[in-house]
Amino acid sequence: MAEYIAMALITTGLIFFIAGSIGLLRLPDLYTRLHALTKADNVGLGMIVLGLAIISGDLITTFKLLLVWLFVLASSAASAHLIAQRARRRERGLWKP
Amino acid sequence: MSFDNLLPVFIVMSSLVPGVMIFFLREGSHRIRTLLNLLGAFLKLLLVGIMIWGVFHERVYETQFLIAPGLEFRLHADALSVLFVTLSTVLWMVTTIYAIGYLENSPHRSRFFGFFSLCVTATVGLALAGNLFTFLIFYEVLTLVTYPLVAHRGTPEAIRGARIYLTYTLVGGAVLLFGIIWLKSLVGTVAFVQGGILGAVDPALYPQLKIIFLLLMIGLGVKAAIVPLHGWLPKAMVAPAPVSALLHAVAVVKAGAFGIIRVVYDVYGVEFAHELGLLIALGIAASITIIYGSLRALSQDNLKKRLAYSTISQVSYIALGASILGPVATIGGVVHLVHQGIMKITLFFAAGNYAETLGVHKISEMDGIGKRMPGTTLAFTMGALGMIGVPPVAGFITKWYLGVGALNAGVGQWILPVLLLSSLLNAAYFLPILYRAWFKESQGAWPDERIPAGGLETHGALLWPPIITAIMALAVGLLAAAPYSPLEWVQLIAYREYGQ
Amino acid sequence: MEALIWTVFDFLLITAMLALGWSALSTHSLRRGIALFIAFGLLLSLVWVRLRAPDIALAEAAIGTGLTGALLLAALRDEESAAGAASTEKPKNTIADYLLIAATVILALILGWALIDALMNRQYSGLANEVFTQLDRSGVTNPVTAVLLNFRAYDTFLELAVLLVAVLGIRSLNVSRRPYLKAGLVLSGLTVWLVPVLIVISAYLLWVGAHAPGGAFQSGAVLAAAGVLLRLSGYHGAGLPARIVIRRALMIVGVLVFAIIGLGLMVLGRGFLEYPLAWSGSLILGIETAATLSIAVTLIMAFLAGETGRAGNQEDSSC
Amino acid sequence: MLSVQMIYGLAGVLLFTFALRVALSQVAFLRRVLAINVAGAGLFLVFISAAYKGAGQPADPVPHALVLTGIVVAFSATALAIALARRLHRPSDDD
Amino acid sequence: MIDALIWVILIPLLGGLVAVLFPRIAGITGILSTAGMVFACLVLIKLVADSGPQVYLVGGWSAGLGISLYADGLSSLFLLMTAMIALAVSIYASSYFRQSHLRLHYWPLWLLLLSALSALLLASDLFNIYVTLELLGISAVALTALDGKRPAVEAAVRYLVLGLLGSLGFLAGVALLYAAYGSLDLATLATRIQPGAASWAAAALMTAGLMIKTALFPMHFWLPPAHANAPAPVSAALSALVVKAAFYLVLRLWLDLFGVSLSGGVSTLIGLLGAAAVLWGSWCALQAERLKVLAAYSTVAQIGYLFIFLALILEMPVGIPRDEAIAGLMLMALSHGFAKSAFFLSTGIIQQRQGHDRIKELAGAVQGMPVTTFTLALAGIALIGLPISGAFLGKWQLIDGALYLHDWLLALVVLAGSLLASAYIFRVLGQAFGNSPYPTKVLSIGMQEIPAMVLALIATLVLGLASGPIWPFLEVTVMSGRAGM
Repeated sequence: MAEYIAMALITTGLIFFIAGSIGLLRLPDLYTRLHALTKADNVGLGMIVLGLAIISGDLITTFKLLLVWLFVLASSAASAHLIAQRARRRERGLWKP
Repeated sequence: MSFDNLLPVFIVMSSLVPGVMIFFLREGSHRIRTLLNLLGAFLKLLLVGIMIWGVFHERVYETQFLIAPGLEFRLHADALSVLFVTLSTVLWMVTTIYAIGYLENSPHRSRFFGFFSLCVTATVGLALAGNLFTFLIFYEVLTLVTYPLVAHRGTPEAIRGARIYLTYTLVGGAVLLFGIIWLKSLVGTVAFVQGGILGAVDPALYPQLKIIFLLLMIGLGVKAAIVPLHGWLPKAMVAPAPVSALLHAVAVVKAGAFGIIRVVYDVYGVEFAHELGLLIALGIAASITIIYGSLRALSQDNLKKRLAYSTISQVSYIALGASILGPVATIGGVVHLVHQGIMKITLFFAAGNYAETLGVHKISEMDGIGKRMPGTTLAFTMGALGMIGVPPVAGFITKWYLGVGALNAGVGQWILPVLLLSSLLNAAYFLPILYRAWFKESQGAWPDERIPAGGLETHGALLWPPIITAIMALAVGLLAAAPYSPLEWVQLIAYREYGQ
Repeated sequence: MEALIWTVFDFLLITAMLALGWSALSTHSLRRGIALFIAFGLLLSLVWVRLRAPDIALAEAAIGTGLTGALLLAALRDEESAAGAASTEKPKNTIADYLLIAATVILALILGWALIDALMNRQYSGLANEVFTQLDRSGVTNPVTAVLLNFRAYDTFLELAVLLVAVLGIRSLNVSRRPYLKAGLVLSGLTVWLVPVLIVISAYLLWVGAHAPGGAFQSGAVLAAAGVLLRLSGYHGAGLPARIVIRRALMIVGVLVFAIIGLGLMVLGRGFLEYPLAWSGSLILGIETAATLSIAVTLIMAFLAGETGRAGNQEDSSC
Repeated sequence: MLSVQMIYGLAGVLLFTFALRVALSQVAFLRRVLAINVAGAGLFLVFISAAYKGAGQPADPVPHALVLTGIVVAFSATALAIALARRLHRPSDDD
Repeated sequence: MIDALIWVILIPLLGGLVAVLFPRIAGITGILSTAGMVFACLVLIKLVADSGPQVYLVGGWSAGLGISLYADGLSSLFLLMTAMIALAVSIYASSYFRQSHLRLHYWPLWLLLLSALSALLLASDLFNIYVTLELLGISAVALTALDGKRPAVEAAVRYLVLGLLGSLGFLAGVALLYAAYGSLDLATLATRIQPGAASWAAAALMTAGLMIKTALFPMHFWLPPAHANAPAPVSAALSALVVKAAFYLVLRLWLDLFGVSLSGGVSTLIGLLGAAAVLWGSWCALQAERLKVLAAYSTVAQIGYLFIFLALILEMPVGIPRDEAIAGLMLMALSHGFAKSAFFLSTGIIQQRQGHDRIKELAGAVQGMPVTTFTLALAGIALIGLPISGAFLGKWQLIDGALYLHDWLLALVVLAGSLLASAYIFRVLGQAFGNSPYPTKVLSIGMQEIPAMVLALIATLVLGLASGPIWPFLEVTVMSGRAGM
């Protein structure tokens, strides 16, 4: 049973990743790309982590996995912010509809 | 190591050590310098005296140690080397005295006398060399230490002359090196042995041996100034007179001639060389050089240039003697080693005096110089007559023995004409000088008279050496038959060589 | 079935890696090239994991990619700032280039052939067996650490020396750079929050190295990362101690401790670095601790390029 | 017959030679440095793939250790190279 | 006692650490530790002479699993040369850098470079050799760039890139050999290696990589700028020791590893490259306008001689002639090491005195310093290979060997090279005979002039006349060495 839930979670996570990547490639300007990337990937990673945690089933590993997720969240958030800020300062690549 | 083993080393050291010490003397301290020079010279003379006595009584003086497998540093005293050592020692001593006078208060004397001593060291070393390897070492060292002497004046032409000299001699050295290594790789040894070392060589190697002989002759011929390898010699005339004297009479040119004798007699062995037909070639080259040198000498107005070309021709008598089979010619050739040295050094001393005292460099300026400088001119005359071969001066003996030797060897029909012609030429380029010097009236003032007339005609240190050597030149001629005279000694050499 | 999946995976991985490596070197903009190089490095560490080399994966991610990438970017920053330092690249496709390409193709063929030859008929299996038979005499259970710090400790010793020499050279050049401006709230917040964590992690890596992937280099790299982070968010000293003497001491402490332990053992009548079995575990840990410090400091200073904040001080530069 | 060692090893060879080509051709200094790093990575790949012993048993640790050393050495060289480059770009030059 | 092997490496390394920590006493530390090196080397030589080649298992693990150090005649002689030159250079440098702030960086790098050299000369494990190569290369580059002037830094950049490429080639070879024969220990590999694609490719890659590092023509172009723009003590070390260390590895690999099983066409190629290097290097030296450039190109030429030697040795069957050729090579390398370092040190003195080293304008300078001029002359004689110098005996062996193999071309190249060498040396010495006034002092800067002169004397008189013991020493310790194991 748990197996299947895990599988499902991981698969959805992967789908989110794919979505994020497509967004990165397709979206018109930097901010939207950032948006796609961060959102999708963080959620996707979260789901994968969850799935893996279920599979592993022991606490330490789960804890480590969670840590990994948190770190990624923090760093991606920060880096996204920095990138956006830099772009903002240069006022370039903004999408005019 | 007994004294006998060390004697050759001592003889080499006796000028090496003072030389090195002189380098580190301050320029000002010429008293110490002179002292060192003379001390070295006397010590060397003493040691050589011992060696002469010993060799005459068949004692063996030999120093040897292995530098590398198969490469042996060997100093060895046989009759021939003693002859050359004596010559260079005596003449070095005279020249040193001369040079002290000549270079009085001129710059860089420490450098000059340092290299001067090293120069004679190298000469003595190659005289005592016991094999071609050792010989080569000193041969190259000689090149290196004479270069600064030639360049001493530091004028652009001096440096240019020195560079030309260096180019010739270094190329010669390289050729010699190649020949020696080749020879060694063929026969395994390059030691000097009376009668040669190639007696029992496989005939298949003869062609190679001929090439090697050619290489060796080229390598030695450069220093011996055999045409067409003589180009450096007139250029090297820029050197100070004592240097020219030493180069022509003792060190460089003689080193080449001595090497030729060594190779012909003690490496190839004169009979073997004859078999290979190498002697003829050498003889022809020598003859050409003799004639060519004399011819060129005729046309020189610069006194030292004329003497230089006469050297070219005179030194080849030695090669000529070596190229004729038979003891008599050998005697003629080898004894000329000494005779030419004494006579030529006299001539150069005299020329130097003319230049130093009166600033006379050209023959055309020499009219009536005999009255102004009788002593010097007398010496000059003696040397010149000797060169021409007028009995009883030394030169005559050489030519006599060469002639007789040629006849014995059955090559008289072309050697005699050569001798005759060259003697005529010698007369043709020396007698006019003597005539001007003695019988013409001087045309007024001398070019650059440094020492006023009256009193001694020039510095004692400049005057006595030529007179002494002139007397020697006469003496070796007159007393040729006396025991220990060069001739006697050379006969000893020749008969030991031919095993009679 | 599974084997097939693996093969497919291998091919995908290799293709991706090669593609990234290729494009990293052949894109026109250096900046993009560096970015791609970093991505390439990350993929490479995936390859290391695939080839069962987790230690290398860690080191690659931390040093080979992380720090090198940071260095390259920093250098690029300077180059762009320096006037007229535009990348001087000749137009491609001259004859020479074609010749070069031909030469390298041939080289590739030869090498490939040689490698296949080597792998096809190798009679000697390498040193794995010896390592595993001697492992319990090495004082640690992680074979890589055993090789690094016991069997081939001498190499590691010299390697620390290499690092030291490099940083000494960098120091001697003392190049000073435009300082980074003070970081905004977010970054400095992140820094303040992250640096302690990084320190803890590096300590963990150091300790775990004895029996699991990890060890001095990985942990030193993480520590250095903390320093770089500090530097990027505008802390001049990058967390290095202010006193020059201490910096110097930290720079050399790795090599020094290594040497001292080696010599101490020689004094005790053993060979250089010949640990007695009883102590080897603790000795190795000691060496690794010292090495970690040195590595961290060295890496940070390499990143700072010997700059001190007191720029242009010729007589006595960073430390 | 293409074993894992082989494909990864050959990939390493490819990487090495290609990077070598870039390093030898006329490119900006930083790119050269980049190329040398990639080439090194290629060699490391050859080492590690040769050390791989299949899914079952653990790999040969010695090449792993060597590569770890190699990575650090490569980093040192890179750091020095970059410092030199910076020195060249330093505005106040030839003091 | 056998610890001498490790001490030779550790002494300079510890000295380097001290120099980092306490710059104040760096100079004296440098002199002391190099003196210690000399002592350790003498002990080692004694050891090798008495009881043959020495093996030291670092960490006590058997070679193969662990790393072993190996000292035989070849390595110990190279070591002794390194240590002696290092001592002289250190004394020189302590005065050369007295005024400059560079000393702060010079000493640590210099001492670590020395330990790298010792480690390299003693290494007998392929990967260990790689590490030492990098240690050596990186410290050498850092030293080259020591005075941050633009030409020096540019030269250093080029030097570094080529050095890295060289080490990459070497490492590739190591990878192949390990993949094929599963060991890194030279002795073990020597027993396992067989002809085959892997061995050949490895040999080619490693040799090529090392050829870059030793600047064999046509991979020499990085050398002149690097050696001509570094500070004099550094140039001396680079030209005399660093380049030669790479050559030593080539020699080591071919004598102990590849030469055993692989042979054939390579020697011809190596010989031709060597010949080209001799001629081209000498020719460029003849054209050079600066003294240090001249010296650098002459190094290119000298490396050529060593490779000609190697080519002959590879041709020769094991036996007396081969042993003598090896000894001759050794002598050549040693005397070049001493002579070239002396030459560079003297050049440094002139440069400091004059502010430049343009040959045409040296006249006054050369005469102002008789001792330095004397040193230049002695070193020059050794570089030309005239008697009485070690190089003369070396060249003798070289020509002898060439004739032994009926290789006339090489013999003639050697002669031509010597003549070119004398041309460019006397181009400099010719300046010594202007008429500028004679110096009042014979010795001007003792701390710098005396070490240089001593080196030059070793290169000429000592190696030329007293090199007798070297030959049996080498024959005992090299030929009976690894190849047999």
